Amino acid sequence: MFGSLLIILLTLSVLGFYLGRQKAFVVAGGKRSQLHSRPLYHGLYVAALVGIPTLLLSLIWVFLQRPVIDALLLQSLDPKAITGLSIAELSLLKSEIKSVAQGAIFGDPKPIVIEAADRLNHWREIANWAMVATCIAIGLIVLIATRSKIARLFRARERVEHLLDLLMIAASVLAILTTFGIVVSLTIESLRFFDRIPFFEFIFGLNWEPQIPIREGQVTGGGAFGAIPVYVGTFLIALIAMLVAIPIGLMAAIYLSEYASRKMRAIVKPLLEILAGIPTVVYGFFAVLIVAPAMRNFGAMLGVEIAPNSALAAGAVMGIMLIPFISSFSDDAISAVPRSLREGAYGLGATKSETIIDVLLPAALPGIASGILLAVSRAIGETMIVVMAAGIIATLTFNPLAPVTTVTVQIVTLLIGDSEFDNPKTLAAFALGLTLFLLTLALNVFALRIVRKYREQYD
Amino acid sequence: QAREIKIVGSSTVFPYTQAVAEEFARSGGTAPTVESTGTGGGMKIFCSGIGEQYPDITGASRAMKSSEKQLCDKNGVSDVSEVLIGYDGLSIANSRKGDTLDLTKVQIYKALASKVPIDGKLIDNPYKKWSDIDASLPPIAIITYGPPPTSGTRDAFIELVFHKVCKGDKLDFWQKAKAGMDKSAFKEMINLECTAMRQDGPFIEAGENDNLIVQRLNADPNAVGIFGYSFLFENMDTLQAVKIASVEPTMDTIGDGSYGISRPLYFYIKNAHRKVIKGMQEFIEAYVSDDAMGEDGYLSERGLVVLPDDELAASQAAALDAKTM
Amino acid sequence: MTDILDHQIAERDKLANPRHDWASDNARRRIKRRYGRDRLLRIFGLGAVITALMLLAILIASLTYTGYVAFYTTKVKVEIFLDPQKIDRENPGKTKYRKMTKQAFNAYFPEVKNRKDKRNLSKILSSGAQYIVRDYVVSHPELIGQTVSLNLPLSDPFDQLQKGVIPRRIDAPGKNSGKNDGNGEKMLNPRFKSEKVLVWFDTLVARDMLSSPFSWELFVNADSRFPELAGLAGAFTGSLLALLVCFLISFPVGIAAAIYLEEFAPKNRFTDFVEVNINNLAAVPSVVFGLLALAVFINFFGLPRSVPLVGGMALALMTLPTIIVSTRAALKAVPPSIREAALGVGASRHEVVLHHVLPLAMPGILTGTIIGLAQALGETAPLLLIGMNAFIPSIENLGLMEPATALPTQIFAWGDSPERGFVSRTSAAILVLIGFLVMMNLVAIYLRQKFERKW
Amino acid sequence: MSEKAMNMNVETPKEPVNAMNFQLPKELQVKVKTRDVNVHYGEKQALFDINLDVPANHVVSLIGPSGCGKSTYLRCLNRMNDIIDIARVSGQIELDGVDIYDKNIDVVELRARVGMVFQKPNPFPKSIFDNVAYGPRIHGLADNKTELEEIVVTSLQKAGLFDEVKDRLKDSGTGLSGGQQQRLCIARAIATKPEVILMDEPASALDPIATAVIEELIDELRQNFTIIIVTHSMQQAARISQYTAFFHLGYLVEVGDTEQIFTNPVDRRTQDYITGRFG
Amino acid sequence: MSEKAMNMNVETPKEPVNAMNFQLPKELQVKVKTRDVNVHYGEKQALFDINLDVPANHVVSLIGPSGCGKSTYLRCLNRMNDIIDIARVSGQIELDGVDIYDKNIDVVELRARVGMVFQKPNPFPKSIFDNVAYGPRIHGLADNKTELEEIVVTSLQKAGLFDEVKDRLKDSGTGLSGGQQQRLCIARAIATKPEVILMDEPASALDPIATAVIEELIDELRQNFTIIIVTHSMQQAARISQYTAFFHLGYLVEVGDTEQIFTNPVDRRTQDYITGRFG
Ligand SMILES: Nc1ncnc2c1ncn2[C@@H]1O[C@H](COP(=O)(O)OP(=O)(O)OP(=O)(O)O)[C@@H](O)[C@H]1O
Ligand SMILES: Nc1ncnc2c1ncn2[C@@H]1O[C@H](COP(=O)(O)OP(=O)(O)OP(=O)(O)O)[C@@H](O)[C@H]1O
Ligand SMILES: [Mg+2]
Ligand SMILES: [Mg+2]
Repeated sequence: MFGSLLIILLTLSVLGFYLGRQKAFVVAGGKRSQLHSRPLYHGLYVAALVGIPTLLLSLIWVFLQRPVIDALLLQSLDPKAITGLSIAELSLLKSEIKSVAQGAIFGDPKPIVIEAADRLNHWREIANWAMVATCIAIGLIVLIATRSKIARLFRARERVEHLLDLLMIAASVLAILTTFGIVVSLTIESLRFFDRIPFFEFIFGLNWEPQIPIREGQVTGGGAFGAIPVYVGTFLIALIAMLVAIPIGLMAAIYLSEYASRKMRAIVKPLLEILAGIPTVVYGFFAVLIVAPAMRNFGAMLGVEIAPNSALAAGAVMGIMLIPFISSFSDDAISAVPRSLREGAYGLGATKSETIIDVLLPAALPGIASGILLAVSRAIGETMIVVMAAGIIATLTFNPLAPVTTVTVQIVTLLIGDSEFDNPKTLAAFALGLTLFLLTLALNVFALRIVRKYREQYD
Repeated sequence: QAREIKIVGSSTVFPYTQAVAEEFARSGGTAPTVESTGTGGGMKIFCSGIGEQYPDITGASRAMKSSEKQLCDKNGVSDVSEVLIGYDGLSIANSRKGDTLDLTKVQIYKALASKVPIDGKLIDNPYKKWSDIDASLPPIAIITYGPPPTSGTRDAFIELVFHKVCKGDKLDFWQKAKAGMDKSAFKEMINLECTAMRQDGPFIEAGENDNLIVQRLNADPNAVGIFGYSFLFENMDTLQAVKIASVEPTMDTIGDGSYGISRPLYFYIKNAHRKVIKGMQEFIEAYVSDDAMGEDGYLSERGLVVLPDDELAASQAAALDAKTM
Repeated sequence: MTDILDHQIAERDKLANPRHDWASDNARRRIKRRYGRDRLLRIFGLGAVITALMLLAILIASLTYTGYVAFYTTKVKVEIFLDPQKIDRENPGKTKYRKMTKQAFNAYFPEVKNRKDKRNLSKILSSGAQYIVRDYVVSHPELIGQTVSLNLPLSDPFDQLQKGVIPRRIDAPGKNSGKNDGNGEKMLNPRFKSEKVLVWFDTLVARDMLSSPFSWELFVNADSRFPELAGLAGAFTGSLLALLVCFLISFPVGIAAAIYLEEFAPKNRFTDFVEVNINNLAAVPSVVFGLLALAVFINFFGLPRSVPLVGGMALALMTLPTIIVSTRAALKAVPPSIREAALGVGASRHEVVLHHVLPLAMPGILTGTIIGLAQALGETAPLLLIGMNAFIPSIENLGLMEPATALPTQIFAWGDSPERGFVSRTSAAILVLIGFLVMMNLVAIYLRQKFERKW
Repeated sequence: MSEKAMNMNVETPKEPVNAMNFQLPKELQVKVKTRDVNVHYGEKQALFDINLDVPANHVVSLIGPSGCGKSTYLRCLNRMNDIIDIARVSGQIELDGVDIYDKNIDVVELRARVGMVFQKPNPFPKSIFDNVAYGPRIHGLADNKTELEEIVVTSLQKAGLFDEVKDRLKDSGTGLSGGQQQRLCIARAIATKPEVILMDEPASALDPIATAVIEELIDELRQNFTIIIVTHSMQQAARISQYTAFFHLGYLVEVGDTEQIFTNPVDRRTQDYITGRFG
Repeated sequence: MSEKAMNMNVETPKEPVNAMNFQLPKELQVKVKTRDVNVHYGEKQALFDINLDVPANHVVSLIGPSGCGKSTYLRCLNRMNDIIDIARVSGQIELDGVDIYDKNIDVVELRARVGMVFQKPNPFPKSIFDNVAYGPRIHGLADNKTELEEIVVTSLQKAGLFDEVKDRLKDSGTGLSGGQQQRLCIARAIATKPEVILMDEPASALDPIATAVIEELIDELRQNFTIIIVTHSMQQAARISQYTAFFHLGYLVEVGDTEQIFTNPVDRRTQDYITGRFG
């Protein structure tokens, strides 16, 4: 039903577009230059005004229809039959009515259920038709009204652009809402965590041992929640990843954009992008089964003890995944630098490398920086690789050969385990997430400053 | 159309539920959706309420806790049946390229516990090599891969090995401790001092993925791993079991309890859903049928250690009669 | 350069700064050094490219190495008499085929009489074989009463044996030491119940009853507990749908937000804050997006678990920062003179963006989209939280609001299964995913190259 | 600042600019009026209290040493400085008596009415045809393809470029020579038929013949449009413009009848500049 | 194509270019020699069989209508066309008798020796100081900071820009006015003291006074260096160059003594062009 309504609304919009445009032609009297805005905009204006509100309305309708009908349904039930029922039982009754309404009758439902199911079906039908009728009616009215507004000096373009602005703002707001949602959902649980574990103990504690009982009556040793080692581990691994990804990525970008032939670039760039798409689980296996043992053997050859789940292995493999972030972003940014700048440098007798390093890279800095920032972010937020390849025990160390744990590892192990949901251990996951969020926020503010400072606007 | 059966819960129970779900779907039922959420996660979702949007069954590699029961009750999920499915053996194994090992639980405890009694005192585990524990063991470093603290497997391992050892009479220290305090204080002590895995390197928490441990063992002949029996069963060509007190894990030894490390698996049924979710009753019937859970049933092919007849009958009764726990 | 020229230059430049004498040793050395640096950069660049490509090659090669065997299945040709007595003509789907199938297979080994042996013998055949027979009968009801010959898959251990993945015999431990001392003694792979099954298996080989056709099952079957039957159809469509949702949300929304922030929003503290926030979203662990999706879409809006719609939306939230950031970078890179030119002929700012800036920024935007979607395609963690790792043994119901899995979660699940067959299945699934990724990217890459130009 | 109009006057600027009162003939209609315009780039002030009236259907040339603010002034007139982040414009600028910095003004319409040829040629990275057709397209000046083609061809012809590029209208505008790009930008600007055309050294990269074509074009355009042109060639200013304004270090030093400015400048600095052309 | 040298000759090109034999005075040393140079941009041929000798320590101006190939020719001389993907250059170009398109040639050194000022000013998005200091830095022309500063200041002074920008050497070069940018690019080019300087309309955006400064600079540079300049101003060509080459539609039509070209051109087209400047 909803699907066909969408199609109807779409058709209506398209119709609005043509009618609006045609009206514009008419008022223009055949001379388009007479119009303030091109007919296209008049058409778009009508189409947008017809399409957007009706679409929103129908979405809201669909969203509200179920709870409203549910409420009505409950009210319509014989009060005698439902008195004394708990909320859960009511909900069950509702489910039963619904499944009967959908035709899944088995066993022998009570007559009241069957009646209610009939009623439900009936109401649903009414509601659906009402929705379609309302939307179409509104659409038509708007169509006629807006179309009549079209005149020679009607500023359709401005209006359309205004609408576009609104849409774009809405899109930006979505990004904000996401942040908001994350912060809110993390904060609530985190607050509960900080109820039990003192905030400063969490922030400044040097010991992380969330060995809280997972079985009734079981008390485990320790239960320390000092997040510092976890953060150190996170940044150690991210650092290692960046030490792999940045040189390789940047160098590859430089090579592809300036040295390689067009053809090579056309082939290699997408190939590298595959690296970003290989499931992180695969990288996890790769780290654990190939890289880590190889490193261990190599270390043994040199007489160095390397842990099987060393930060180095996890970080290095994560770095591989992040190569395309840097190579592709940088390559795009470097390619976008106008030729005149290259010529300026070459004309002075600069070598290719000098041109790249002194002129192209600074000019492409915003693009490169956003690639790197994105990669750093991913490195900090990456989950599966570290879950598989990094340690779980939090040791406070900067030694890349030792096992460390990361925030995401802790979040995942704390959240997706066999433990129950309400103990500090699980809540700690949220606190970790929240503090990580704040930490990276600060990091980003800092990065933005830097990039602003060194950005060089060409042209 | 009507919603299919929804099942969540333990990753250990997951393969068995999967098998039943598949049989059920193939023989004409609507395919249930089976999700592996972990026991705790499953309980949380399971206990969130009654109605369409909540799952009907959850699997667990441990019994439901009272806090979870409370959550259930709070949300009106009071009519729940508990069904024991069978046992899952925990195997300890290493690569066939390595030494064959025959360990006692005490030796395992000494190798892996965070604190061990030495000279009448509990101190941080000093053992680095197996031979440090017992001269008859090979002189190789202790490297053990095992499940993370959040895992039910780990929990079971602690219970079945560490606690068994501490409560038993094999070690003087613990024996004295037991004698020297009242029951609850002793229990407390066990929880405090006999539960933690060592964190100084020889024990490596390897995540939830048992295959990963298997692969790591292949790469490192000196390492030992702790994981579900079915993984050992499938990888017998490259792995060998570590015998526990000279008993090798097999279906039989796990089933009759002579192999010391096995744990029960459960699933929980939301009885209120039985008459609302189409096919649920049939699905439960299929699950507890002799075809599935019985001896020679297809679940045993997947590695489940089946219940003895009397327990099987009790389980079947609980499931079919919607016995509230 | 020739000596004469060096001389000439030197002559003339006597008065000038000696450093301008390009022929002087000093200058030569310098140039040499500069070229050295240039070569170094070039070598580093090439080295980086080669390193990255090699890593990719290693990854893919190792996947292919373990995964290629999953692309064929070992099957045995069995003649089955479709007994009209046993099959309900009206409703052939309801008949039990288990016994019929087993008997047909066991008939090849009349010498096996013992009940236990018989059971072991029939375990050579996949437990899914009966359903293949059933499906065959359902689609060919006219053949009831005749004898048909069907290719039925072997069960996993025998499939793996035939493929050479697991050995028949393994080194036996040494007699005295516990250690496997390589004394050449062999023992039966404990995975096989007895020597007999191997003999039976060899008989099948000797009678030429086995074949290894391409495993279409991998692509058209739903998930299964039996590795020889498990397929990716459900995960594939699940991923496709989720990714479609993800693309439809993140691409337009991402571009719109980026355009607004870069081109229209007033530059002030608030927009700075927004910018930082968006960058920061990229650093949010993907699990947290799963938590968010769980809280908002499932718990608040009451959408069902495990459905591609929710998965796609969660992935979209995760992809959004990548697309926004890349789009902004690309927009920034468009030189202002282009904007001025367009504004100068009276284009509105929106038109400038739509007609000039956006097309020029398209390569960068597409790069962000490619990488963002690639990540979304390979992402597991958020899907775990919203239940898109469910086991769904059927592909009857496909849709945005029907439970489904996705390729990465399927890989995750298979990778965690004990059966040996899943090891190669997992690798094969990853290869399929990469293939999917390549297909998806080809379009974007083609577009990107179309838009790309140096000016 | 109402309708005194009709006179191109320069009010007394503070130091160091000399006052000068030039009376624009009464019968002339003022097309663009600027009063007390100041422009800052960040800290740096680029224009000081500029007062200048531009009569309709005339050509006014702006002359002055490099960096004195000619381009800046020109860019004020169609609010092109809006897009430079650090630029701030104050004062009043009126087009046909309407304040163009008013909030309600439609900048797009303004820019359509006040066209501009930039100092550095900046063709779109599109085909030559699309470069010229772009303006007419977005303003809906052509009802169909033939009309559009006609506009493009005439514009290119008027800019003296058509013969050179007629075989390669589909090629990119960025692949043209410097002078060709400049003419392409002129063609692009006139294709939309703006009422006022701002030209920032439109002939700087052109050879004498091409320059002559452009000058002819300007003369022709003058019949219907108002033209403000920045030029460094005094001969050119003398040839094509009726009025000339001399800028110096951000001040409008002198403005007047072209002939008078070149033969009999009032201000010392103007004189210096004019004569300076010879050495 | 060996050492005939010492004469600036134009060999008979095929159609439609007229032959012309101009004898370069024997005592002059040939700095740049081009033989049969053809340049294609993709399908389109931009230069046809160009033969031209440029004597050391002289100024040669290239004139000709827009789009005739002047810039293209100039860009051949320091292999700047290498950067344009679709450009193909054939023929022989020698600098001091060495083929610059030889495989073994060091392009970097070549470009350091043959400097260039581009038609469109293209300052780096760096500070004014760094723009000028860049060349000396990479070529190691200064031993320390003071020396570098000296080079920068002198270069800016010579280009006549120093006074205008002395307070803002740290500001971005892209924030300058058109003419300032042009002078900045000139300063940048001369800071490395190349032996040959190619200037593509270096004074196009400059006022007469600034132009005079640049012309003076060119005259001064001529003492030690060789200069090839593209200009549209015949007066300028006449003022500063000793030899003039006239290009037309990709052909080198005539080359000779500047005075002779402007007073007494041999070729019909040259004549047309020269006189065309007045109409
Ligand atoms: N990058 C390019 N791609 C294609 N064609 C080009 C390119 N650059 C120049 N041309 C063409 O080559 C011819 C010669 O161009 P060139 O730039 O050398 O002219 P010019 O003599 O410098 O003219 P102007 O005085 O206008 O700068 C012109 O027809 C031009 O359109
Ligand atoms: N974007 C900018 N940022 C900072 N300063 C600027 C900017 N544009 C111009 N200026 C400065 O403002 C002053 C006036 O510049 P404007 O471009 O108006 O000069 P002009 O008269 O056009 O000179 P020219 O003849 O060289 O083009 C100059 O000193 C210049 O350096
Ligand atoms: Mg200017
Ligand atoms: Mg040119």
